[in-house]
Amino acid sequence: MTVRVHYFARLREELGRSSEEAELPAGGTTVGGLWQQLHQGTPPERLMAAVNQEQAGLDTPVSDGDEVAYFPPVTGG
Amino acid sequence: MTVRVHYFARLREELGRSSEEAELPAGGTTVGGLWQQLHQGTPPERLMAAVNQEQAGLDTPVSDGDEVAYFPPVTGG
Amino acid sequence: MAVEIYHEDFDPWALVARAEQAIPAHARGAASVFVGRMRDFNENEDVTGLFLEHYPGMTERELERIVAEAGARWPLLGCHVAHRVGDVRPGDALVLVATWSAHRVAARDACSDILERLKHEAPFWKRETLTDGTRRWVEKNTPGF
Amino acid sequence: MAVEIYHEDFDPWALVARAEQAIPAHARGAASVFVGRMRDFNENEDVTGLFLEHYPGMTERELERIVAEAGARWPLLGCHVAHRVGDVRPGDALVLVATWSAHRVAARDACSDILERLKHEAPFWKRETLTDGTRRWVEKNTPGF
Repeated sequence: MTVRVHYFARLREELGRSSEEAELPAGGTTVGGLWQQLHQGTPPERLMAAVNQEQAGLDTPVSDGDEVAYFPPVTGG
Repeated sequence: MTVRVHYFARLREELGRSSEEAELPAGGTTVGGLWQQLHQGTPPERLMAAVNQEQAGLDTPVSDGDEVAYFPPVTGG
Repeated sequence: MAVEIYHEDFDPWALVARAEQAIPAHARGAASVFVGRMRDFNENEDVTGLFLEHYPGMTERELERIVAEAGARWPLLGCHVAHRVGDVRPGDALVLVATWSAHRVAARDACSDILERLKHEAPFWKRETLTDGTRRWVEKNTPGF
Repeated sequence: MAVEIYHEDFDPWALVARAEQAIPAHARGAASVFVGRMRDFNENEDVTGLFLEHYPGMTERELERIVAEAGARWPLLGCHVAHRVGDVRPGDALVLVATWSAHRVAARDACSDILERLKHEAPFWKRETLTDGTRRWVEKNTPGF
């Protein structure tokens, strides 16, 4: 029960890593739960996330083998 | 006391000429008055006009040496 | 800021690329461009030819006035307007409006405004030739808003 | 309908000219294009460099989704979106949105919509380098409306 977690932009620099493997608790978790598990705290304000490269919210479920990404608000264009 | 009168597009084709010289009455006239003088009738609906290459209305004065133009609604672009 | 009347087919993208050279690179920011071309259909009849008449002198003045008024309303760094006249074939470019600004909203809104005003104020007239050889003057433009 | 990510400087006008070849000439009608470039000023400080990060895979999917949703809302004949990533220099093109339709209002509104949604939904992040060598992540985009 593992997932690959990606970080982008300011978040990637502040955490000092662009990705990591995470062990899921039995029964799975959510995007917000996984953050809490990895960073021992509530997600920062305005955190954005994706599961399997689709936009996700803090309550989006995370399952075995998923690709989860956390990033700050986007600023392209 | 003469002016040069130009016609464009459908108006040019219907009148069979693209320009003509007109004699002004003493004291001058207006865009609408000049049309009446040249064509013995009130101007057609939606007639557009210019005096010295600037948009004009039927009541715009016309003076000696002016360039007057009559044309249908524009359809460029 | 330039306005041009073309009597032959012109390449709008090459023209935009050239016009952009006049804008200082450090200030360009945003470019908004509209290109209108002749289609071979209109009001469900087959149009095989198009003739565009203009009023030499006044047409250029009106285009310059429209561009100057947009320049007074939006912070433009550059503007290029080109319009075709004479006999046009399907696929040919009819009109180009390109605006440059430091900000995208100004570029976009100015481009849209210049195009709409050109269509309703600049002295151009379209005459279509249909497949059966008949000709008709286009009576009015489609609404832009 | 195509989306592209460029890791090097690209020529937006040459790209538009090429993309337009895919639209049938008899149907082109109207093209609306927006090009955004890197300026060397922002918030009154001197920006000497810009780095654009993206999320390979998701970025392309998001752009394709945005383009597909515009295609469902407006009658588009074609659309081309290009976005730059990596180290960017002043004057380089950052983003291109080009839309083709039979009608100018559809082309214009779709182009504007795709640009705004790209700015607020597609995973790209800008980091600026200032004249004193410090770097800062851009916190948010300027509003488009």
